[in-house]
Amino acid sequence: MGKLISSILIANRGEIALRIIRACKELKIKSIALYSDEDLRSKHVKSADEAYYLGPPAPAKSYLNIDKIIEIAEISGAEAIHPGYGFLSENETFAGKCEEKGIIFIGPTSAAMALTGDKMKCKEIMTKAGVPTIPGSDDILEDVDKAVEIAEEAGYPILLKSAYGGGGRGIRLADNEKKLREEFEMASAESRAAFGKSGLYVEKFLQGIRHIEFQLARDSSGNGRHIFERECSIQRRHQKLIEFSPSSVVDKKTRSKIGEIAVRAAESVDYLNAGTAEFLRDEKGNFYFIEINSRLQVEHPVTELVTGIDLVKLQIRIACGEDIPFQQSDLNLNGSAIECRINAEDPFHDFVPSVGLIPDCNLPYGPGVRVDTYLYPGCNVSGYYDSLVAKLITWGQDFNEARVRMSNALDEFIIEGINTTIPLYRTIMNEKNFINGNISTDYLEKYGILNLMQNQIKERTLKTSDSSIAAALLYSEFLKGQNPAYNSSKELSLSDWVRAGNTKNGI
Amino acid sequence: MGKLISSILIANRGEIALRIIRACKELKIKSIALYSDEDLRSKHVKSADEAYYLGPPAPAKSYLNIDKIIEIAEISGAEAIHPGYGFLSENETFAGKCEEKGIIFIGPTSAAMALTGDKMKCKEIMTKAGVPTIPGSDDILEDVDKAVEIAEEAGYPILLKSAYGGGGRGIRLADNEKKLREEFEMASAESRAAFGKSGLYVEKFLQGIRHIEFQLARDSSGNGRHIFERECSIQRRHQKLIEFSPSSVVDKKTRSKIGEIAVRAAESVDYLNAGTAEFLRDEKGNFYFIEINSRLQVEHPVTELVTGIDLVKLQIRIACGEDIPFQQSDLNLNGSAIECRINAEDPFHDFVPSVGLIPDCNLPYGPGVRVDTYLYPGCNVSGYYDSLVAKLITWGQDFNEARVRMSNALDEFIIEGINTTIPLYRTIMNEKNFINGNISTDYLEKYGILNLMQNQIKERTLKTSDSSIAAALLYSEFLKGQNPAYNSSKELSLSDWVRAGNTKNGI
Amino acid sequence: MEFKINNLDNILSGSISESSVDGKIIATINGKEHFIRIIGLKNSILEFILDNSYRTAKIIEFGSSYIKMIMNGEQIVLKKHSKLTEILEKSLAISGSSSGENKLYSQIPGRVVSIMLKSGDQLKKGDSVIVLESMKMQVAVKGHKDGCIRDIKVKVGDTVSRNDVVALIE
Amino acid sequence: MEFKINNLDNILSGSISESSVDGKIIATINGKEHFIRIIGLKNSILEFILDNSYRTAKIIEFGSSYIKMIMNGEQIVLKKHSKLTEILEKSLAISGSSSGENKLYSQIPGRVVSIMLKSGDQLKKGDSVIVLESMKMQVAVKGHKDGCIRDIKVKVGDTVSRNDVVALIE
Repeated sequence: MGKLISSILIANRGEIALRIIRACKELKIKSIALYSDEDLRSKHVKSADEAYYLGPPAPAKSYLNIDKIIEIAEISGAEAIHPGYGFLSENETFAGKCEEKGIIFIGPTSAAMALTGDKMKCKEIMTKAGVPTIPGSDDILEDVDKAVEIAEEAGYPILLKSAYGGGGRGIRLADNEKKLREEFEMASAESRAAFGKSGLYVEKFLQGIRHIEFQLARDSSGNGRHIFERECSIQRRHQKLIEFSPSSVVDKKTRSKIGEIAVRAAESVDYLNAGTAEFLRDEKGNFYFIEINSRLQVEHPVTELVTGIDLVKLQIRIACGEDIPFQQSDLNLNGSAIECRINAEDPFHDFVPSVGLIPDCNLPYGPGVRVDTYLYPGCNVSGYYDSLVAKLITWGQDFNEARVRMSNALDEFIIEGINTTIPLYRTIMNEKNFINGNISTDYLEKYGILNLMQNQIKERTLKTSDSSIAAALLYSEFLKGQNPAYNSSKELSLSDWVRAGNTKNGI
Repeated sequence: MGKLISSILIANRGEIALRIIRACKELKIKSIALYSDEDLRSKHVKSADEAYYLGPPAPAKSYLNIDKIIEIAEISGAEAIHPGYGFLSENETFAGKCEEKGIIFIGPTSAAMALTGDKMKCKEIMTKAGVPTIPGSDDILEDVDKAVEIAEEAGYPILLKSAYGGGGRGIRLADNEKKLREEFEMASAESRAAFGKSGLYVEKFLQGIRHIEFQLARDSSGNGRHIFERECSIQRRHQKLIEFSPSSVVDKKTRSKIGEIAVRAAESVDYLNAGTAEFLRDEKGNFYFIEINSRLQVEHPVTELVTGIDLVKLQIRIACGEDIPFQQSDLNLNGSAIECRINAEDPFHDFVPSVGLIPDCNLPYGPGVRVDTYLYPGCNVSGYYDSLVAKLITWGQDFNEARVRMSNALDEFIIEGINTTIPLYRTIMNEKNFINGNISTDYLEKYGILNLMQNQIKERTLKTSDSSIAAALLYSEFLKGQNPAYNSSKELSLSDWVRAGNTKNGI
Repeated sequence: MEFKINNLDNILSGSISESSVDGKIIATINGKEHFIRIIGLKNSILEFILDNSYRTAKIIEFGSSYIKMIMNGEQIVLKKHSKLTEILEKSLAISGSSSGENKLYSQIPGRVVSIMLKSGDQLKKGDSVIVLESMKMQVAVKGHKDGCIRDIKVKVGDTVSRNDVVALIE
Repeated sequence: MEFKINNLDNILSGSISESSVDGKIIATINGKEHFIRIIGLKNSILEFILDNSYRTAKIIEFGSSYIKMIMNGEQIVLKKHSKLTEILEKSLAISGSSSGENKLYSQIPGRVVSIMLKSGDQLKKGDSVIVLESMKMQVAVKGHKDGCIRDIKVKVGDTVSRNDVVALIE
């Protein structure tokens, strides 16, 4: 291994900034953090070797402020920039600016990023490279006959989508030609009225979809590796909640086959560094490429735990021009790992964001437990940034051991002051369809998981009612003792024992 | 796998009680804890499903009180008892009492324990079973000629030891026959004067010794496995401080060979459950069996991290009559793991114990880091029990990655209120002989590690002197602002900004 | 004494039946005797052993007829129960839903990204009035009752805190 | 101002040279200018950024001429330095070692397991006077000066706390 660089500026915040700082410490590279006004007291500022002030809280004025970040990189003498995920991580202008200034961007080249960022172009390249994509039109359709032709080829039912919609708006399902023609006319008219143009395209409708992705790495010598899959089907409104590896529906043969396709996809855009090829898998077991995420993924720890590879250190080494230090055949899938994304959202109230001071928190630990988080007692969860406050990751010899450890670690994880998605995950970890691997991207709705969670909380409250009544009795007795009005009463007051207990225990 | 038991009483305290509680939770077995008056607020009481009061703080009246523990086991309906390490874990009377009462003892049978506990008898059995032991006399020597004869066979230099000595007292080294005869006469006379009998024996003197042990497991069907070695040579006065696996001097062939010897040793005493075969290794690479520790070892997490096996769950399964679920050939050594025993002792003052309230503590975490501990902010470290307050264990793809992670985790580990051995380990993790594997049981003295630690602290203090002076300046300015006498002064007081900063940050 | 817990239907009961000076207490809860040993009370955290099991409760708030605590990570509100309070609560609930509060509060802090209704518009309970952005998510503040918008108190780009009044509905 | 830190030989210096109302300070430490931004002070924990690096110090004790803090897990004692204090300290050190304190304190809490000397015995500095057991280890309390035992204040089986007087030495 050659000489590495001596300093990295981390253009991010929160748990991922801390994750990158840890990698820097292990490689004896100086870590340089950035902070907005909102983040002066954040943990990444405390952990980094250096920290520079960036600007006001709003992302546009701080963590998305390309000019300011480049300026700090030059002032601080940073040799490289790690963008983390989110913010500028997939911004080709930023990557390009780094290239221009001679600062190493720890990620793909701006050219590769431009290709992976343009979904239509990327799909075209993949099709040429023999990577399977979701059957459908390659471009916008002006003609209903063309739509019918494609539908015949891909098979019904088929999805009719508007290029100007988004987030599910304007998606229509047609299960035969007659229906498709009707819907096309309606949708076309609607679209013309709203946007002045039709802009429709069709795509095969996939049932019982699983979202499965492959971790990739490719170095500057052109060596490409896939580092196995992650199962990411537990989602809410297309946001991943839980990820694990290996997937129960990916056997050794499929892993090699789809993994090789993923590597081919990376090659076809001359990809550099770590990335992720995302696929959808239908009920029949067909895999369809959807896109390459050209950055370190939130869920990368799952892969780290089953392979032993430190992906952030690997990213840094590749960015410094080193070759990937392993062959595809060197990799072993060791055990099973699960990640839960702990979000500051209230699962009992439609997942509204929950922000504010964390008076206290208790991080779980023990065999097979890893936490990546920026939380500490007294810290602040800001409404300006992402709701992810912690990632809890567990490892086990098999899925079941990892799952039980996750369930126990969730019980141990206490975050005071805000609502989080922990109760939801406590329910899922013990839900029979999850246990048996009966999952798909509509898992939450299909099995009424939110209702199940509500009912379980009620049951738990009832089960602990003896304890809560006891606490109430003890505390009100204590208050009586504090209140002089009660002191004259002949009733024995508990406060004396509470106090006695405190004295004994050195409080 | 068959049906397991429904409850386990844990006849221990501290981190090992917590470790066993975790295993119980994973297996959905009710955990029953015990506590002395000193431990009412201890974490194992808080974490267990049930907790029973045992007695006054002194071990003899609490955690060593066999009758009381058996009584609680019967009252609570415990189906099994896990003794942890220390206390009653190697007490054959206790194991026997459990057998008598029909309570499953999670450990070897009392019969096997009696054999492993008697070192002379055990050595005899091992010699018969073809297990190499340290060459020397099998019994006490009355005759100097016999001593000379054995010395000729074992080779000089040879150690002359008194059976009535102990802890290094009365050990003499002889490097030729003449010296041996002289020393024998002197030692014999001395011993006769002090104890009324001679009681001398000889043993081969081993140079540059390493202490290497093999983890064992054996089930009730007689299946025996070794679960690789642990290198335990970093010691202070025969107390292990740091353990790791694999050992840099054990190659694959040696691992199989000595591992098989360890299994043979276990078979020769009809050993049951998890145990450890301890060996000494001399500079020439010879291994000599010393003893079997018939319990779960403090350093078992090292083995757990390189094999993925949960040894406590394995213990419980074996005790319930299950067979070991893996063949010897199924085991893979995955990466490298190191453990540091964090003791409440002051390494700057001859390791005197340090006890009391822990106002605050910060446990390290992150990729590859595991902590087994009973510490929490506000807990108490008692002088009544063992000084081990935490075990810090790190994993890496190789020794170096594990070592660097350990070094960083030690930097992160803050324990307020007491002195600990953390500064010593920070020095060792970056000391070149340790890095290069030049270690032996006299490592601390041989390389002047304590002096090195003292010097490094001085250097660090000097290096951070800018920061400490800055802190002093800021704090004294703050005090000035607090004192009305200074308020009239024209000097600007920093306290205003401190307060301004606090307000901004919502304090 | 009788209690109601959170939204559970059951009416539960508890009282202290015996107590000795060394911190050991016998309580009768839902008709069963329980043995309690107090460990301590510090920073509103009450610790005790109930029938050989450790329990802890963090007391958040208390009043003459209720106590709010966190137990096992869940919030528990315990109300003293009596026929009278039940009747009172019911009548309050009825009056609350009919006339109710005019002020519409934001349930979260965030930045106003769009305003859906203007002064004078009619709305039904549940209709979106304004949309806030917090943590990269868009969250609607919805009408808490049927009525007519009298005033919108915020404009696009404003930052609001939790429980700020964003509109008046008549 | 001049400082001495722990047992370092160097004499160090520091003073605040500039300060503005928004919490930014310039200090001159050992001849170099440093830029400081205060983050906060809470529960005796002082947090600040020194030349773009985060620093924290927990203040343990302070007096008119010294300050004791924990920084990076290590205890730092900073003394204001002047020629006068140096002379005073030296003379104190001399008188301290010659006449000194009569009381022998236990440096740790523990149980007395044996008493090595009795009233009237002569001892040299460093001789073991009693042996305590703590955490399964035996630790000797050793004479802090040459002299003669006037009184042993403990008996075998006693429990002593840290800094308890265990003997008087004259």
